[in-house]
Amino acid sequence: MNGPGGEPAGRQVWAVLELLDRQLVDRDGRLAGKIDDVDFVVDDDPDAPPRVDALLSGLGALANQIGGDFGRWLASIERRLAARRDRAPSRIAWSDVKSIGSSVELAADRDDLDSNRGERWVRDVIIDKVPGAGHEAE
Amino acid sequence: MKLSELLGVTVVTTDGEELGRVHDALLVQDGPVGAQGFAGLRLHALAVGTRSFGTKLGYTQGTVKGPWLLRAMFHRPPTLVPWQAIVQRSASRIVVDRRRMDEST
Amino acid sequence: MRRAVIAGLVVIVGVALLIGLHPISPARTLDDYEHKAKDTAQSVLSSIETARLAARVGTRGDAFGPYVSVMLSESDTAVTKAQGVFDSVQPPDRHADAIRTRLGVLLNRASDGVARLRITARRGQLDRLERQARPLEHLATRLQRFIEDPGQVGTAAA
Amino acid sequence: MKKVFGVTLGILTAMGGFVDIGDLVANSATGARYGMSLAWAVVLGVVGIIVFAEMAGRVASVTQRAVFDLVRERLGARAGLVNLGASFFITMLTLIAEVAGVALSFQLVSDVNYLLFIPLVGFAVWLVIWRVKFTTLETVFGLMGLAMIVTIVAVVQLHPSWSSLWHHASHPTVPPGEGHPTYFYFAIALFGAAMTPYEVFFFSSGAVEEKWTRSDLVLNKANVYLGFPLGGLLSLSLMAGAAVVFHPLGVGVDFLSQVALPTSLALGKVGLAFVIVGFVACTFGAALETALSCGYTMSQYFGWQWGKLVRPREAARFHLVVVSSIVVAVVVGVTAIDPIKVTEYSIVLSAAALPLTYFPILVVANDANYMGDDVNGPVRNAIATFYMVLLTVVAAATIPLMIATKAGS
Repeated sequence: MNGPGGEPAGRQVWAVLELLDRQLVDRDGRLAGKIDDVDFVVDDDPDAPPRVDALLSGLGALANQIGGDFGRWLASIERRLAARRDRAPSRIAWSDVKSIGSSVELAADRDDLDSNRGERWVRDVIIDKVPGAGHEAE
Repeated sequence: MKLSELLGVTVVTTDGEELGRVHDALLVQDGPVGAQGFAGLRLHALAVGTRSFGTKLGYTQGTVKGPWLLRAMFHRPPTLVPWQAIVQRSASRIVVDRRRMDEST
Repeated sequence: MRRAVIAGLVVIVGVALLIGLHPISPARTLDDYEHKAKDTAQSVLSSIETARLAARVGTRGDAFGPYVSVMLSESDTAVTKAQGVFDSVQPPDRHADAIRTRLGVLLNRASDGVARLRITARRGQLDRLERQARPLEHLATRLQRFIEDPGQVGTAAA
Repeated sequence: MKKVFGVTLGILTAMGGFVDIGDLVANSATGARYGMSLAWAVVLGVVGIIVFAEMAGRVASVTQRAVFDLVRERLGARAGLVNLGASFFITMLTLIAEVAGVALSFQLVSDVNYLLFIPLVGFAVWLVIWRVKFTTLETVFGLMGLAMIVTIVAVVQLHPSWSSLWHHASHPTVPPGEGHPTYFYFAIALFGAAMTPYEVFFFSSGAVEEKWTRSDLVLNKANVYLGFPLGGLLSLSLMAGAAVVFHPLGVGVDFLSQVALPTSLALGKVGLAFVIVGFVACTFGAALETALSCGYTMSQYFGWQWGKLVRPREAARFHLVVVSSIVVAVVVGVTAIDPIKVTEYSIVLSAAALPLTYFPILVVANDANYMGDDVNGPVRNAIATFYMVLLTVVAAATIPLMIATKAGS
């Protein structure tokens, strides 16, 4: 049971140390946010251990991590933004994960992730209007 | 269940002994292989202890060993509580059975 | 913890503003006044010596006109500012009045001398600067003497 | 080709980062006020920045993770955010000072009020970041900054009494009539000028931009061991020049123009031309670095795409942060706030904020899971721990000293 990267099965991963706050990288090598929380599925059978279902990324999950007044304020912004669309907070299904290392590599395209809406908005509304935005540097 | 819902929750035994708070979760990658050929992660145990700063840094888990001064300040070996040992779980409290803890470790 | 840090930053910014806005506070005693007089003399001496050096490199062809001109106008501004700040300090008694008169004469001369250099440099007459700066040497000596003993009376008469 | 010009990252970091408006002002001002008796603070700062930058560069080469990635990763979202706030504020303050520094340098050759140059400088900084390739930027400003070497020639040409300079430097004493708090306040300013955090943000992010890997660790060392000592040497020569020319006359350094005066006295117009080109290169290089660092720190905390490696539209939020920072710097700059004062505050606060970023880097440099065989060895760790303690002490002492000395006045 070896993964494509030669990962041995049964490898141990510390969730807080090795997953939380790590960098997400999309299939084209572009940076795609941080892991702000981890979602588990819990079976009905009380003895069956929970399994990682998805990685959560985005302002809402981050606000929850930060906590305090500032966290609540961030969360309220997130809620207001989220109210305009009916989508769940950005979930990255575990089946989309390719590897875990100093970053977590995904099989998904960054542009398909909900947590990158802000990036797309800034790109489309502001940066693309500036001449030279699509050029390589010289 | 989210990871953030586990972190910081107080852990007590059925005898009423307080073990500390949840600082980290040990996952084991032996689940079914997903679409990307990457195996799933199973929650194996919770790391429970009195101080949490060393957890984020990596001293608690033992992956960071130096420098001496920081290790001395932050290295607090956690109690590992296997998931199977949990008998009751709420948002603010996790109760574990001491006997089941010893069995599986 | 976050609140503590924010409070810390507010304190830092507050202190910075206070320090920035209030370089000199009112003098309560003669000692205090003497101290402020000395600091003023020191700062004006610094400006004069800078102006002399600027005049020297200007006349000897060791620097460009704009550079000399910038340095002289900065010195001029600094002298005027130091003079203004010192003038606004209330002298506590008659001894302080004497100090004020004595330093006032020196400050006026400094201000005149440096301003003249600035005007000459602006006109591009760099060759005249060194000669024009000559009186500042004597003034510098007198400021130095004042710094060493601001309370001394009598030599201030010109 | 890459290897030949590979050390330019170090030289740019050293020229635009080490020798920036903060060093120009701090070294000249202390040289004028204390002679060479605070030279030790520069040496302490140079060794410190070498230790810090070497670790950050090594971690970046091995893991592709720059400083603020690691800050977030090891301190978590909450403490990381506080850290981001402090670091961003100080980098912003430095950016204001550097933009004003470029403008002041132009004033020296034109006699046109520097305030008029500030918007132009801001636009130029943005344009270079928007359009020019990272390596080009590095090479041009790094090499142009080498003009500052003229300050070393100038010190030699001034024929100082070397033995007296050395005696002053090696037997530091607080001069009579000067208080201890002020002396140590200036020491902290020098230390902060040498170890400004953005230097390390920039250097480690630059290593990622240049796609350094484990095989480039030699390059990392070469950059660090060459660039920073060179920066330190230039700092000391600025200090020595001021010590020789200004200290005996009782002149205090309050303006950028005075910093060039020892060179002008010693080497005439040619020397002055070199030193002003050096000023422009160093301050402009530092303005680029600080503006980029504003973008780097925030993007790395939130995990946004950053860097000049990709087209601007691919790193939209990064470029938005950079351009906003430049706009803020220009707006604050044209309010005629005293740029030299801003500089002084920025370096002193830099010293106070250093442990925040140094600490996570030190931890990661010891993480065997991450670094493999390239973890810190025992000697490195001993030195690095010494600096950890020193930085903590400095950070704790800074604000009380700032208040007690009325910011060194």
